[in-house]
Amino acid sequence: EPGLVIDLGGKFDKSFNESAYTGAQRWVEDTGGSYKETELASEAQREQTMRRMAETGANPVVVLGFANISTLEKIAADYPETMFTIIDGVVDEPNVQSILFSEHEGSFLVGVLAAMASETDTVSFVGGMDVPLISKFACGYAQGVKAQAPDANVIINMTGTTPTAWNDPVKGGELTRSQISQGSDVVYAAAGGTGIGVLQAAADEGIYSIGVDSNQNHLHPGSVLTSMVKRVDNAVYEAFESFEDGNFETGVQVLDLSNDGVAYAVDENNQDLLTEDMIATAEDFKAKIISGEVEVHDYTSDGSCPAF
Amino acid sequence: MSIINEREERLDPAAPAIELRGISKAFGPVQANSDISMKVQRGTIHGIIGENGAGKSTLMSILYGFYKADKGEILVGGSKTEIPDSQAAIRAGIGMVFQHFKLVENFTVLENVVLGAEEGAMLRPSLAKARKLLTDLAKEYELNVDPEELIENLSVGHQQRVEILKALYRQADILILDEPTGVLTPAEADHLFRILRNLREEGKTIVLITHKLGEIMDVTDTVSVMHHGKMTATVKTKDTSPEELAELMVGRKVLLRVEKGPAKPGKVVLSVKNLHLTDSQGVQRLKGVDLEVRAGEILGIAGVAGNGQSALLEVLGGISEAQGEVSLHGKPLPLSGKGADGLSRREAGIGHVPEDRHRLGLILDFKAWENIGFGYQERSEYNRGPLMDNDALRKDAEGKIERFDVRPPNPELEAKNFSGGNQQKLVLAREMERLPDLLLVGQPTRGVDIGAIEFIHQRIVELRDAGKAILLVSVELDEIMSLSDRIAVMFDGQVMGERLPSETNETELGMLMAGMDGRAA
Amino acid sequence: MDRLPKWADILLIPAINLLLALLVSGLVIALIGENPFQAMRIMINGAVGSAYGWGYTLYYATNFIFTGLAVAVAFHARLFNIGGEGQATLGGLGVALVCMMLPWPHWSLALPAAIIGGALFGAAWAAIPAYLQAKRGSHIVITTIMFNFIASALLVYLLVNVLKVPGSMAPETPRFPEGARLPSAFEFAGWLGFTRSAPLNVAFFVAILCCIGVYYLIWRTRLGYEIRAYGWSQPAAVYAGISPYKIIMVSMLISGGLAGLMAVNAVQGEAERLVIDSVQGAGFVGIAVALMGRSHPLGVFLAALLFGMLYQGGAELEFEIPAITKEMVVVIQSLVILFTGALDNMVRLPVERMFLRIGPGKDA
Amino acid sequence: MDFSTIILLLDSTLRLATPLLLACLAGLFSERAGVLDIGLEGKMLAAAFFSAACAAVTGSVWLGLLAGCGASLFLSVVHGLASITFRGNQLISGVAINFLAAGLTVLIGQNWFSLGGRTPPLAGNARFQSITLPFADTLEPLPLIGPLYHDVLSGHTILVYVGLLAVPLTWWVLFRTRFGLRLRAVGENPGAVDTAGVSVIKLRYGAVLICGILCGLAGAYLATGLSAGFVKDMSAGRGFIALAALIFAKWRPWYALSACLLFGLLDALGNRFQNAELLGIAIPVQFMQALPYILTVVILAGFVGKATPPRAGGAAYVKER
Ligand SMILES: Nc1ncnc2c1ncn2[C@@H]1O[C@H](COP(=O)(O)OP(=O)(O)OP(=O)(O)O)[C@@H](O)[C@H]1O
Ligand SMILES: Nc1ncnc2c1ncn2[C@@H]1O[C@H](COP(=O)(O)OP(=O)(O)OP(=O)(O)O)[C@@H](O)[C@H]1O
Ligand SMILES: [Mg+2]
Ligand SMILES: [Mg+2]
Repeated sequence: EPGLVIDLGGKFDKSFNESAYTGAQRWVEDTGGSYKETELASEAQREQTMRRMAETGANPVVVLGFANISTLEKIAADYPETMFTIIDGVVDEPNVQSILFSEHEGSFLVGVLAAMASETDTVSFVGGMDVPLISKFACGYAQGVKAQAPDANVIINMTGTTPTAWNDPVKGGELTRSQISQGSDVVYAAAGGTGIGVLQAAADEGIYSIGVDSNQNHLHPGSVLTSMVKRVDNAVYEAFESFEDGNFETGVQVLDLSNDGVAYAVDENNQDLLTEDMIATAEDFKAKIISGEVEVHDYTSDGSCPAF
Repeated sequence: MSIINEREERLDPAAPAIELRGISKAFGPVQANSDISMKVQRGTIHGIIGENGAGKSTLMSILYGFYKADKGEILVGGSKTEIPDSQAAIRAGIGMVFQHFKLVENFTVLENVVLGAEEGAMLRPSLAKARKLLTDLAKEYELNVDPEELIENLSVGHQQRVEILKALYRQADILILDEPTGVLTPAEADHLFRILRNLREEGKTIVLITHKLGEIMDVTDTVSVMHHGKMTATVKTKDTSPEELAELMVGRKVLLRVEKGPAKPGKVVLSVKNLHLTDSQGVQRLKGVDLEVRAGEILGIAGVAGNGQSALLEVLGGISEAQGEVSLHGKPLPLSGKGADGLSRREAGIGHVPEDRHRLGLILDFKAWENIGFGYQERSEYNRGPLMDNDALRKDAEGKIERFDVRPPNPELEAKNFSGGNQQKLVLAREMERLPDLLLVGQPTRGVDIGAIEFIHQRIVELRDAGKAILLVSVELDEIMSLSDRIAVMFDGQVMGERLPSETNETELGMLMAGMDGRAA
Repeated sequence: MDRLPKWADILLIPAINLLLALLVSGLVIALIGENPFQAMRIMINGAVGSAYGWGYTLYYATNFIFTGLAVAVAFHARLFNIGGEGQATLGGLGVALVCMMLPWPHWSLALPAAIIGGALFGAAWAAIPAYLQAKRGSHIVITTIMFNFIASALLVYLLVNVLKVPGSMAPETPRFPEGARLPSAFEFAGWLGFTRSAPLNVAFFVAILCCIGVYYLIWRTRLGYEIRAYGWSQPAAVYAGISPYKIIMVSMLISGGLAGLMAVNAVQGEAERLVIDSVQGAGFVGIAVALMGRSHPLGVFLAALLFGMLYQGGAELEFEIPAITKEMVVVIQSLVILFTGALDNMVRLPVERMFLRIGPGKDA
Repeated sequence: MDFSTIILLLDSTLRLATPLLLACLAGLFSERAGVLDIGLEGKMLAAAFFSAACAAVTGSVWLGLLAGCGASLFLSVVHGLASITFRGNQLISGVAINFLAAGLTVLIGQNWFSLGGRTPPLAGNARFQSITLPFADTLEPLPLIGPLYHDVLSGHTILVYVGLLAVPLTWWVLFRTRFGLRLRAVGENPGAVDTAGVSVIKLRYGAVLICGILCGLAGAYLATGLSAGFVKDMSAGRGFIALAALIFAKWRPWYALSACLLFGLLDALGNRFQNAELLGIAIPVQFMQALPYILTVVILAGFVGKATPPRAGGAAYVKER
């Protein structure tokens, strides 16, 4: 029976965790199987929760988020029989599968779309907690904007530096309004629960927003330009399924544009917002990135960004 | 006045203003009042005396609806009246002036007077109306106070007038005063009694609680004596004497005068020159005090509370910092910074019985034995390395408790469980038994009943006779006159003059205390 | 207070309070649609039903002993230290620096050094509010709350910009070197059935030593005498020559130091690295622990054990019953604080009356 | 900084100051009556949750407001029981209430909506809509006044104006009515009030209940005005900042307005100039985030000496003669 440890923020964060949860649910629907699920109570209870999951005999155990790296490094060896999957991080143990996403590439594409949708040539970004991963989103986004509109202005704000920054929609809304006052007319939120405030403010003020992780297009149809979806659901589904099939592979796997691990979402809620021209341009860039013709810089590789 | 008319109709003019029947009240195991009956006739001043804890305040608080009696009934003007709360007492025409005034310090006189007796939901009309009434009352009873002044700027005497005005504004016919003269100057006390007599002329009824037999003899028409929660006697004042009252109160003969031989002053122990103190609010509390105390004498400092005596004791006791020169046995004492604290003063040989035993002298939640080391906690006899030697403290406490007749003689009891007089004895034992070269004593008998007063006075005189210097601060002129070998009078942060007890009288001291040169008058 | 026998004051009343708190908690669980009795069974079983449970229960209890003692010491001086959270956070920084600074050959050397580091940093964080209270009269409740916020911002800054492993995403330090890691219960008491996973470690014994130390400090030393005197009456303390400045500073420094020591358990003992929010509310739990324990070390120990059980049991509960989230523990905790701390008289007065009726005039 | 930036900053200031202001006035009533309340935070949070939850279910923001005030009032009554009736420690009661609200809101939220403690997002009538003040458009072209009126003052939700009006109202109640006189007296010397024949208990409960209503408004504004729904811990320390503002304001209504505007401005500045530089050195974001807290400490250290709190604050009233 596989196990899923939902990270801080909860499984209904409309974002990262929810996506993982959806993947697990889809697996249940498709296979009729069942899985164990638990939610992390606090930062410091990671280890306890993870061990608890391993000790119930769940296999494989999927943990979500980079914050679990060091804990998993510590405990993986204690449960050699248990397979672990970590998303958004690399743990170099024989029984761990590490899954990375190329968020910078996906962000690049929504950046291109943002630049095309913007009439003021000013777009913005609201991040959650100020960590390198979020800078990776911001950096890819900024590169995409600049690639399409080299003179465009990209305003980048982080909500905060503590985990509460994932959960402060009021602040997110204020940051958005502040960005709007500086001319922004497209805002990209990579901020967990805070993003809800960002999208709300964008909808209230009549500008475009871009969602993240899950497809958030439905939250404010007509205002959410698109969402940079990160197929965590696929990763979870894949981990569960491959283990049942005996195909579980440890080691690092990267989910990127080429395998649809990241993408911009198009659905009935936003198809009127994205023009054919926009989609064509985005698809063009996507092909170039996959082929290597356009290289998107990864902020986390060296801690800097050419587009900032 | 509608309330008045309504009240008049109910009243039987011949009936006593107040009649209590079989009032009992217990606080847990303490029977504060048991089966008390009492009558107070209309238009009289009725005194109540009794030892500390006899139950006087409790009885009056029941009358004012502050406490609810366990048993018994109250008749006001001949008709039975339920008094569940103060509002009811006020409606029944009863007003009360508490020992600790119930005034809002940062409100004006006017606001304090109308508080709780406003005319309507808006403030302005009430205040306007009260202002007018206040002027009338002031004229009628010599109760002059500026209605717009803040309470905190008023002297105690004036604050007391505000309390009386409050009661009158509420149309009280019966006025209860609990130990009203404790903090007044003789002049203020005289004024108060004049007011009380005026009120009596107007047909008002007054109940007066006091420990001072002189006042009883002076103003009351009848007097009741309480003992251990019971009413033991009620007599006409003109038919009794202070001695008889004292005996009724305590249950034995009491010396009302201090027995002491002449002083044999020795070398100067304490010398104070040009002492200045400005407190944290920027008020100058001492403005150049000079005085000397010699070995084997008691220097009494008279003065109205708040004229710098407390500040003087606090500076000498190391509680407040000041400027000037103070020396003990010729050696200068630091007045600020290092060495200007209570511990160093005790090291230097100064004992200090503070004015306010509750606030300063004791930790009420410490046991008696812990309090015995209080202020001496660094003495080697109480210490073993970094640890306190609790056994030594206990042993010391037992001895002191026995010699000072602290009751109950139980060192394990927390200080708050001793009565006021016994708490005072604990402090005195601690500060006096070390035979300090200089003893600072503030208000040694405030609120203490006459039995304990006698004991405390004897001890102070004994210490003097052992050749120690004693600086006594008291607002009781009687006490100053009878204990001191020399008297200094303080007014407005300065020493107004020094007198020998044999060569002065209360009138002269009273003038000095009011800032006037007694001799000129 | 004198109307009650001591055992009633120390045991009976807290027990009734606790019962009321649990009763209301049970009500909340029932309202959520779960079975409170089953929940209670899971909690108790999870907390003390196995060596695994004990390993966590005692680990949490160790945290709470430190923070509880911290609140208790300050409380004897009538200082309400709500800053345990921030002080423990900084203590974590101190412990982490000590552990990473030197190549420790053996834990027995690293432990004393970490104790000093944690205590010093915790004390330093308490020093500023203490100073402001002593010299400027700034309300220590507010300043310590503010310092909790500031501490977390400071720690995040350091973790993100200074202490983080380069290239790593998570704002946390690298794991401490082998020589700085403390023996866990598995190592020193494996024969009791503790497994490798038990976070309980030798810091537990440090906590017990601290209990004894605080007892001596408060009731046996001169400093403790002075702290208590100051706590009961500040003017009287001045009269006795006790410097308020000294007492405020010293008691807050000790308090902060004790809070900082929590990091020895949580950071050095358990996580073996410094993460964001290593304190996870233990600073606040300390308030409840000190209140329930009547600021007495033995009481603090027992209350900490209780809260340790609550935490561990709560974690199990959350695991077993998905509908119950981690916030349930917060609710129970708040109810315990409410009933033992604020609504104490609701139970005390009737109990006092009852005792008066059975044995009148016992202590009077 | 150009004019339009300033206008936008002020606009943001007003929005961010409103919850602080309402909470601060709430604290003012309570503390003026002698009941300390560090549970403002928890009451706001509870009100935020219940207003959002009720608005989400009924679709009416007004019912939501009612529910929010109800929740806040409930906690006020708990605080009143603890600190007035049972004479418990007021600080401890406040701490407990903060925890209780933090836990219960998420627990109940999860139970009702299964959204991880969040409420569903609010839209349409389930949120407070912004109001355009009369003549806003007419006056807009005027220099200075126009933008100030049109962009700063106009265009907020009703609760912002309620907050602003609450300031003079509070002043009037406190200093011009019988109730205010008694309320201030009970915070200074409850003994005086009691002996004057007025019930201390009732007065204090009255103050605590008013505090509850105002906290309810503050919380409802957070969830249904400033944002569109509840998320856990959304009060984010505002209750504590409001307390600091109260001390800064020396317990006076008009000063409270200025103090809250100041804190609101700080917050707005922090949002607007997140990556600030001073003398060429980049100021860490963390510093900007912590600035309100640091400033609170500085203000407390610098000013509280001059501010005397109500004298009977923090102590339960026990009759003594
Ligand atoms: N609130 C109370 N709780 C418990 N006991 C009380 C309370 N008030 C008074 N007592 C006790 O009741 C008894 C009578 O007290 P009361 O104050 O009436 O005496 P008193 O005659 O006014 O004394 P004093 O002359 O010192 O003012 C005392 O033993 C006192 O300790
Ligand atoms: N709150 C109380 N609870 C229980 N017993 C009390 C209480 N207050 C006083 N007592 C008891 O009542 C007795 C008398 O105390 P009381 O307060 O009347 O002293 P007092 O002489 O009036 O003090 P003071 O001189 O300071 O006014 C003491 O023996 C004390 O143990
Ligand atoms: Mg009395
Ligand atoms: Mg008395």
